[in-house]
Amino acid sequence: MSEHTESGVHVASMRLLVTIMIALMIGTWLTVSVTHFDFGFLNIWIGLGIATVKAVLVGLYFMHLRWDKPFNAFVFVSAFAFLFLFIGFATMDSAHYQDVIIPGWPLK
Amino acid sequence: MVGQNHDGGPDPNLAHHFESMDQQRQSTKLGMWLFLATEILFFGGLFVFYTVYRGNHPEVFVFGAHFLDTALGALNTVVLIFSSFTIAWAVRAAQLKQVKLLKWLIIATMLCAFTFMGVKYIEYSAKWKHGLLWAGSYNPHLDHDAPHDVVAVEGEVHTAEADVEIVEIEEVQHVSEGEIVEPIVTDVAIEPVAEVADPGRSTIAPAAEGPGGLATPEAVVAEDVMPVEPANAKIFFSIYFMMTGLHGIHVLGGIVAMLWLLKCLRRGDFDTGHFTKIDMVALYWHVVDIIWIYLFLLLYLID
Amino acid sequence: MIATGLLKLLTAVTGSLPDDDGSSFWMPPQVSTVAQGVDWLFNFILAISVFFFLLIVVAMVIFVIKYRYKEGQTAEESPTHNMALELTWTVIPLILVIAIFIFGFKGYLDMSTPPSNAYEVLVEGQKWNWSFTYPNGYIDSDLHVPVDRPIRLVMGSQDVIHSLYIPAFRVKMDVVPGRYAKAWFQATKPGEYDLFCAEYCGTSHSDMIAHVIVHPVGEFETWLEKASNFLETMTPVDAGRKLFQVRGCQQCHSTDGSAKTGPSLLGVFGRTQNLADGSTITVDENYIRESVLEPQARVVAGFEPVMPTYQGRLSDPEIMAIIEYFKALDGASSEE
Amino acid sequence: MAVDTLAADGAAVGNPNRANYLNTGSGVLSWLFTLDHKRIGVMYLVAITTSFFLGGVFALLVRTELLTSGPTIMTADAYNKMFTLHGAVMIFLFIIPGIPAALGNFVLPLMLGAKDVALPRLNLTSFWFWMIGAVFAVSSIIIGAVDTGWTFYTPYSTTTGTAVISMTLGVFILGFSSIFTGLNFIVTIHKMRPEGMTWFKMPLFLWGLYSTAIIQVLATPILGITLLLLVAERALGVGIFDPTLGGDPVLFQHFFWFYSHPAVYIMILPAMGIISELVAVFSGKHIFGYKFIAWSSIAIALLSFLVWGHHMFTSGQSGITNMIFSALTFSVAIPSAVKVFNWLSTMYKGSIRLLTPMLYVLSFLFLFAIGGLTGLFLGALSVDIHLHDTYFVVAHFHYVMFGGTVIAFLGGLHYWWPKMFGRMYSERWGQVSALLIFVGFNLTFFTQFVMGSHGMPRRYYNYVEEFTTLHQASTVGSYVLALGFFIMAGYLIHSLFRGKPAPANPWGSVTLEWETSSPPVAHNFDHDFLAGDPYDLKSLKYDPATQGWVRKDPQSIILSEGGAH
Repeated sequence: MSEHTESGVHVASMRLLVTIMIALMIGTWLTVSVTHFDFGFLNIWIGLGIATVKAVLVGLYFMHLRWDKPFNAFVFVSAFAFLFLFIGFATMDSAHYQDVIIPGWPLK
Repeated sequence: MVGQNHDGGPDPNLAHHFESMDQQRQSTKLGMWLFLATEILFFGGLFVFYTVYRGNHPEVFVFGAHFLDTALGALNTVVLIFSSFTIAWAVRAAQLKQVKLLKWLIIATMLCAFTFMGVKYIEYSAKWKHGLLWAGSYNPHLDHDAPHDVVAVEGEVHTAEADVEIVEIEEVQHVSEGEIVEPIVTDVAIEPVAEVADPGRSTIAPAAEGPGGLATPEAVVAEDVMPVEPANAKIFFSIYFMMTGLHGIHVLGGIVAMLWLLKCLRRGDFDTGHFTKIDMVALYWHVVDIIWIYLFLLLYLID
Repeated sequence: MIATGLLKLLTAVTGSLPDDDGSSFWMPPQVSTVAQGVDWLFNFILAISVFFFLLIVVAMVIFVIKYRYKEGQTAEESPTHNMALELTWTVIPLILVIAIFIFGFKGYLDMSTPPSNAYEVLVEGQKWNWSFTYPNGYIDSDLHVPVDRPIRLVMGSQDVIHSLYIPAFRVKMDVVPGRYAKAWFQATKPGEYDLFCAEYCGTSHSDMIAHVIVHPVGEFETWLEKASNFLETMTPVDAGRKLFQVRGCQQCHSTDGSAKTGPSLLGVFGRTQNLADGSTITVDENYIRESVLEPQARVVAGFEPVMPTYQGRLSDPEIMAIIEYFKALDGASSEE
Repeated sequence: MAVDTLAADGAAVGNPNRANYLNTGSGVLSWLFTLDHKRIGVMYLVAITTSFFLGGVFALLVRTELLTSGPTIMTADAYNKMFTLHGAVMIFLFIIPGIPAALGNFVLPLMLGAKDVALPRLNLTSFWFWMIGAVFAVSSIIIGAVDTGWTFYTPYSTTTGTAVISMTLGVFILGFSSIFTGLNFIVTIHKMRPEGMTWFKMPLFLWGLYSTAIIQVLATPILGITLLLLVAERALGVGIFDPTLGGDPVLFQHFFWFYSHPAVYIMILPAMGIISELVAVFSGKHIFGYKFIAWSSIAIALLSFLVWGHHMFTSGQSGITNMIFSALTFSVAIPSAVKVFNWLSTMYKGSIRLLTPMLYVLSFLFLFAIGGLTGLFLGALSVDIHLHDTYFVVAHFHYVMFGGTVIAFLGGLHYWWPKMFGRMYSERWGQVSALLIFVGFNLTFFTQFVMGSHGMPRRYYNYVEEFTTLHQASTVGSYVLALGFFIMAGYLIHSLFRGKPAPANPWGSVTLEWETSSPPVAHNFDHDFLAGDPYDLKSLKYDPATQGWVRKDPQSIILSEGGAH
């Protein structure tokens, strides 16, 4: 799948790069075509799922995470973890206080 | 103990404070990954803006999505994915010391980046022309000369809790250029709420006039009516411009980095197989691509 | 004398000696139903804190004295870790803080759920004064409430974030523009208490103070009755002055000639005024009335058309009172 | 060139005019464009002490204004600008970069036996970002100082006419300076530890810097996007925070505090790292519970991201979110308590030398105990409703930030002063100013606890008569505090020129920074290390000739030339 230079550096093979690129193109086509079917609220999650698969492919193969020290991947994933923590709390709280918001404020 | 290369002397690219090339390369890569973590969190703030607003006002996004052209978005996604491929290939070329191929691959990636920015320019100018800008300067106006498709809708707005439902969209035709007409929405002052029996309850709403909001528009199916514009629809365009704008700035940053790579290439930095520079720019570019993958999904594919 | 002073200070510091009206070294008087619970929890945490603080400081002082460095002598052998000790001083604080959380949350539940039969007052915060609207529509710049009755405040802000804070009732709620804020209390002792703005809101944030007047049983209704028809009871000029202050006119119009956002009203009646569109007008009842109801119609030269309309917010008799007040502002009897 | 570092001839007597990092290059440019972590550390030290004095002047002006309730020396607007500048300068210019950038930059590579941080150019970029950010922030004073408070709450910050954009851009740039420092430290600790220094053989100061760096890297970007959105709200009106455009001010508070609470742990964790070092060395004993102290630093760093909502209990946050944040807030109190108890146990059966750094350790334990415990009042929901936005909160965070971070910073400054400048400071004056600072601080801020619980709101230019005497006591306290700092400035500057030359290891510590001369040579060390236990104080003996400490067996930690690699 991939050769190594003398000092243990990983070189991605052409075949791998091309297959990943094609996989990403298919993924894009998939996300677009999914929107034509109405799965209700599921749509957003299916779309996010496919996008995450694409992101993981880019991360693992294009960004060499698969052959790299695992700490690098840990750093990258922890960034997403802290982001989801922030999104979770902010969305939960704002959803709970929507009932006191005056729509269309300031009323002329 | 100092990093050796073939002819035994210290590797010219090895900084004085490192023990070996591997230690230097690992350190630089870890530093880059930490920087990419900050980029993810930096864009994260805008994803919070998006999620909070979409969670609370889904109708704003359904309305706003009419004015984003999915085809252009898909084209941009394909262009960015291809540029990810070319720069990943460029890293491989640098590792195998194929310097000429490396040059062309960097140029190819830059071409993709310019195409991406060009498509962005087209989208932005269309929105600029119709005043579909961020909240501060949002004044949607019809462009009379160009023919446009009709979006007929029957909407009902409850003033009390202002949960706006677009009951059903009878006939949605593709709004290519995003032309819309002046919103026919009259702002009717509502009389104060009727007298309430229990003296303890209030008779006057605290903030000046009675609870405002939009009056119920008659469901007029006319030639050039537009989808009922929900309250604060302008926020969608704020989110759109903030997200794609910040992403665009990062694409420009990538272009500048690739210009610097070409300068290093001409200076012969890649002749010795020392590929850290292209490796780092490639990592940055892949993250820019990953962020666009999510942006495309969240902004263009709403239904 | 020093001993008693010290003793009083120590017991006061531990907050255990409330005076007659419930105020202690640490806390203002307890005047609402929740104040008791809040002060109890405050003292509970205070007791824990004083205990651990003394534990740490006394241990520190003893170690410093007992194990002072002596020339050429090194420290004795002693363990460098002890799992049992570590567990004890992790588990015990954990239990204590869980207890504090539970008490705190229970107290918060009472404070945030108003009883259904609460008497509702609407509060309006704006840069730098409070206005309170009572159910019969009367607006006052102070909060008058009956004693021993739950009061529910529905609050709104017109400009920036303010925060209604009554220390004696232990109640505080930020008033965020663009939304209703809700708070409730039940006063237990008649009297007058301070009401502060606790969220920074600009130049006169520290002057945005109102007063809560708790009326004894039965007196509130008579007060409200008398105050509501202040037009009949007060002279028109006094009623006009009261409206001028409570309805926010004084925010933009001065009565001493000094320039503010709006024109000064010193000696305004009968004055010839040149308008923004170049024409001039002598100020009479009609012009004042028109400026109150449609302020943008004829704007005085040199001023911005920013005055909000009072259409539907000021009744005709109220406008008449304001006009009388303006007439009295003829510079002879200059206002304070 | 045979440089007589310690290893070569045993206890080299301190000799400041020998070749070292201070006098190698000449001229300003050799300083401003240096890549040497020691010089960058010293430049940062000068920069942050200047900002500390600037912030201190603003504090004195605020306290003087509050001597009497009405106007005393300035107008209400001037007062609002003064307390905003005091907060912004102290936090963004002094205490966030503070220990990591000044002491950390200098000491971290030395403690690792390394020649420099992993990314020296990034280190210099960090310093230059600090300078540019500071220029933006301070220049906002001239073009209409900001009057929004250091928290920039909207919609006030989007509607006030003062130079909010200049200040926010300044803080935006300072954020990157902080990210680069944190990033550099993580990479250096991961990749450049010497032979034998496993994660649990690392000095605890490095654990403190490592956990701080985690927060710097993961929290500061959110501050960046918050300020960017604030500038966009003011300039373009994007309608995220401004209610007139449909925005939500409470969402701004979520954005702001998601960074700003972890930021208070950026401030305290390096301070705790210093205290761990100092308490072991000056108790002449191995640290107690090393693993617990190390793990509690990491625990604090992670838990700090879960608790930001306790700043918003009265701000309109929903009830359920209040409950969750109140519960999580108490989880953060536990690791801090564990650390304090471990430091106390370190002092047990030690041989305690009451030198100036140890005085700061003792006052840290005293003040941080009060600061930490008063956090319990503010974590409990019902009590916080009464205490929020009052002087109780002001006193709490001053006890933790000043009583904690600044006191530890002063302890660390005195501890590493001989190593940084090759000179000893006057021990007698050191103890005088430490006492003055301790007394002045307590007088200034304990009175504020009492005012706060009686209902004295924050940021008040004019206050009701009831609080006059307490305000006056607090102001007198602030003058005593200022006196203590002037004395310190005096004897430290004096020691730079006429201080007694410092031996390589004046305090008897085993961490590696004491293995080179004071001040260190430009390339730090001449050999690699085989690091041992960083608190094995038994391996040293006092050498009266140089009034310093030396290793009983100097060769034990030197990696032989052909060492295993």
